[in-house]
Amino acid sequence: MLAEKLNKLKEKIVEQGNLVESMIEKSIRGLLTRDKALLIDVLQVDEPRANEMEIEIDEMCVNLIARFHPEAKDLRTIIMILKMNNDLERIGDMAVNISESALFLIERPQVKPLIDLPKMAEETIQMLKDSIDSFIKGDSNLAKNVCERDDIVDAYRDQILRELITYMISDPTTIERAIHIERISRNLERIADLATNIGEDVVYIVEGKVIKHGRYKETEQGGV
Amino acid sequence: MKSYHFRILKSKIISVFLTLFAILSTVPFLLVLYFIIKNGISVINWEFLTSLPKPVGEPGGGILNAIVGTTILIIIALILAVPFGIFTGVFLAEKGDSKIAFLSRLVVEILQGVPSIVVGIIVYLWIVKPMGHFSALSGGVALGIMMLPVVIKSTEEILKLIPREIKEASLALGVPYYKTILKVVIPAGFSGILTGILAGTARIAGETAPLLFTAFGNPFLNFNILKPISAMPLLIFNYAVSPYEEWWAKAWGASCILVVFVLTLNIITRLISKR
Amino acid sequence: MTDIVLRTENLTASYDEHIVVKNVNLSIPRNSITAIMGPSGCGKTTLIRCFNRMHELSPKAKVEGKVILIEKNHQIEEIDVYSIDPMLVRRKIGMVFQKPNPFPTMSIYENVIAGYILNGIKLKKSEADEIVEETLKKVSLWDEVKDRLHKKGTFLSGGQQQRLCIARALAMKPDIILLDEPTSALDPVATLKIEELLEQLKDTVTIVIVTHNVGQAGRISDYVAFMYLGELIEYGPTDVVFTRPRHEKTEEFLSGKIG
Amino acid sequence: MASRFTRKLALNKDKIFNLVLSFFAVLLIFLGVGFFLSLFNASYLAFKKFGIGFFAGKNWDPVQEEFGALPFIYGTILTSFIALGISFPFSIAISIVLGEYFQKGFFAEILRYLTELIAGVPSVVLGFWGLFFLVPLVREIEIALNVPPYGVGILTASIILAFMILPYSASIGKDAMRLVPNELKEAAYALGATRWEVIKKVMIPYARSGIIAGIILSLGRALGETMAVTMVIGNYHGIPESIFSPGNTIASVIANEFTEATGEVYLSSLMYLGLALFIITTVVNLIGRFILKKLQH
Repeated sequence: MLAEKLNKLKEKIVEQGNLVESMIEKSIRGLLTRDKALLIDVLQVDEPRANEMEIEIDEMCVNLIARFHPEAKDLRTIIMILKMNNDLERIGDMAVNISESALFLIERPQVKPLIDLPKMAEETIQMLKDSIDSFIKGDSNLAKNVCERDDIVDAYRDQILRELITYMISDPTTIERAIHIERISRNLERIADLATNIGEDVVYIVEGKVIKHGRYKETEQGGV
Repeated sequence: MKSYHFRILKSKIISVFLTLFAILSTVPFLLVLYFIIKNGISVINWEFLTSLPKPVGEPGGGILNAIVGTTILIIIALILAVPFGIFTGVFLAEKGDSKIAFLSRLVVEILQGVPSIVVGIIVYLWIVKPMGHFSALSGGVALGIMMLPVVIKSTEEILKLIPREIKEASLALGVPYYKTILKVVIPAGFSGILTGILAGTARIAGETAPLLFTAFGNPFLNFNILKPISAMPLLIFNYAVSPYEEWWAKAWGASCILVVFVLTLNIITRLISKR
Repeated sequence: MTDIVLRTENLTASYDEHIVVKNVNLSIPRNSITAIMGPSGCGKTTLIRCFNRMHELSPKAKVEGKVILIEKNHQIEEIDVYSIDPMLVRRKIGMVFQKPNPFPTMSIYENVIAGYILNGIKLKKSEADEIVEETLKKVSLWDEVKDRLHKKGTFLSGGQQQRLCIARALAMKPDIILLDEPTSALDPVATLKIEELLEQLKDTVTIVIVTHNVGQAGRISDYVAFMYLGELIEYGPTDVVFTRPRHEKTEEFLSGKIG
Repeated sequence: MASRFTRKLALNKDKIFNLVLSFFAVLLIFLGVGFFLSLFNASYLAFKKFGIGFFAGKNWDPVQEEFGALPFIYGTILTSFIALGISFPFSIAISIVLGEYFQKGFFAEILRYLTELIAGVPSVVLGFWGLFFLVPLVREIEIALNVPPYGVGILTASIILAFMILPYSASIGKDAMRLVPNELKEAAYALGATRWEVIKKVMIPYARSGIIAGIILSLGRALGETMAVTMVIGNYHGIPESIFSPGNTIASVIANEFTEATGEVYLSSLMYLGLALFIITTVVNLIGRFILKKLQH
């Protein structure tokens, strides 16, 4: 019945989450270890699978709504899964962007040692992991925690950009490579944003509260 | 317009008056019952129930011939009317809108209203005349015909009340139609059919008129259904119109037994059908 | 839809010259739940009553076309339902009705094995006990009634009675059971229980359920057929029919515009 | 899978069963038709000899072989209608009391049983009782009124008949009263009518056809009732001069004379009487039932 089917759907979205998470992780690892095969794997194997899964999850959601007319928490869950599905697919696209830039970078000499970027990636992946975790466990505290960590990733991005500008000014031949590094950091930052979105969705599923767009404070006081 | 109080008073007075009238109409029954028990109970004893009548003048004697006779007549009637009545009732309930059913129902209604004396004449023409003499068999047939409409009607009515789904459930289990009717539908209506049989027995146990020209009566014990046989109502009639006081006493005793038997059947029927 | 258990070929059924099922071609997959839905009077009940030859019991009823039952024992055998004794058909294709209808004169125990008793099939005591227990467990009624098996079935609640009727049909080990709006006389809780039960049962038996309740069709069926004015308008996997119906009438029915 | 043989067998049994059912139904129809034909056949001799004039003939003389049924027809109709007249007020009273005042409860049950059970008392027993209780009573009255004190006669028979038919008309009347829709009664009460006014102006008019059906059906009973009447009517072959004089009904003549009838014409005349009784009671009954049936739809 519905509960059973809903569980299957949850499993599916978690699987999708794990897939895109591994895509980010692989693209960053590919960059750091200059492993071309890993990057090509992301582009040719993982990406199509993520796309396929997105369609599959969409259909499952629509079916459940059409057949079971879910209400209250069940309905929130399905709608949120529908949105998470969208977010995860876009994260997948961003992992593809990262892989493409990484492919460009690993063929060329390093501009500079990558110190902040791996840390940033680690933090981003952790956010995504935590957001999916919070969804699995229905843990709204963890989800809120994810939302708060968005600032950290933003700070990394600013930091990396500042550094890259210094390099570009001092040596214009690095500009092309620097832009690719910047692209990677920008994509990571957007992934963190989407992970934040997911966190907000989880809070909505669990508590029925909207914490987006600065409503967090108001809802704490009980009104939406 | 008359005053409201007057109208209320009038209404109340009339209700009291009507109720008294209704109560008054129970008097004949109570009188009959009182009379029969008063006159009858003293006559009834073991000898009365177990011995044969003795000639006028001799003390003692009983009505065993009539008790046995009525029992045999009722048994013959039951043997004829129960299967006939149940099967016809089933037919009417199952194939109620056919032409045959319409005609059968008409006959049932005619039979319900036909005077018992007419049934007596018919059975005389059909059985007694060809056989050349009176017999228990002809009496049983006459009573069976009297009983038939009661059994048919009650079977039909009760079977119509049994939900169609019960029948369909049985058919859907792959049970043949005849088994469905015999093992599911009829048992489900059993108490109703039984009520009908009891009511029919109550109706015929006291019947006299159809027996006058069929069973005829017999002062001796008889178990041969081809010979004339006595019956309680016949004995009551013959003794009642006789000029002998001691026979009247016997008739009171027989009446008492017959009335108690018939009324008990009546009350049982009413109690069963009320449930 | 490869493993088919029942197939109709141009099935047409009528009452007294009035056609209620028109030229239906339908294939029912094995071990699944197929729901037949449609507005009242659309012929859905008549359609399933043609499957086990109950339709012909109604006066002036007529059936044309074929109903083929496909049995899979050692080899696959196609049986034309209208060429064999209807009693045999009904033992292979069981039926459960709208109103719970346990046999009023029988105990719970006897009701379960009523098909054997009434058909005159002798069972050993141990065999009978086993069938009763196993079947009542299948319909999740065993725990509720095991202490009063020899009481009349009519004392049970409506939902329990209906489960008893499902047990009665299952005890004959049919290939298919047909359910004709089995929950329309029950309250929501009892309805839910029956729906859960059907979900469990489809592993052992193919289920065809007639329902006027769109929600119920959506919740429990794997395949759904939509009938309108005696015609089979649309038939397919429930997921597809419920989200992307091909026919306008289906769309209207699902969105509550007809019915 | 059953063999072909058993498949066929089961089907055959169903056919046989259906045949058996139809057989009994058809047999019943034959029974009904046979009733009529046998009676008609047996009375043909008398019919040929006396024709329809049989029913206008005043003399019933077995010795002269002259048979006229008028006294008995007169007696039958007289006793039945007097009985109806006597029972009518009581039957209406019971219908109203059980159909409106006391629909349920202990009193209603007892009253219903006591009024209905007299129908269960065998008619021969009622006749016997009439002979020993009613006949002396009527004789006293006759002495007081200075008419020949027979005791037995039309009046005595009518009183007994009235007892016997009361339960029929009362119970049908009661049912008819209970069929009056509550909304109708409430509407009348809402207009300020008293209970009696509701009964008189709403219930009785509504239940009228049911009450009439009850009366017609009890008339059918009275016309054919035999034993009790035979025992108290006095068996007089002439036309009764008053309600106190003895008389005979069709049924009582048949009961009294059938077994002693010698001669074919005599017997046939009695059969002719039986045929007439059969036709009259059947017509009366069917009319009553027709009205009842229309009421139920």
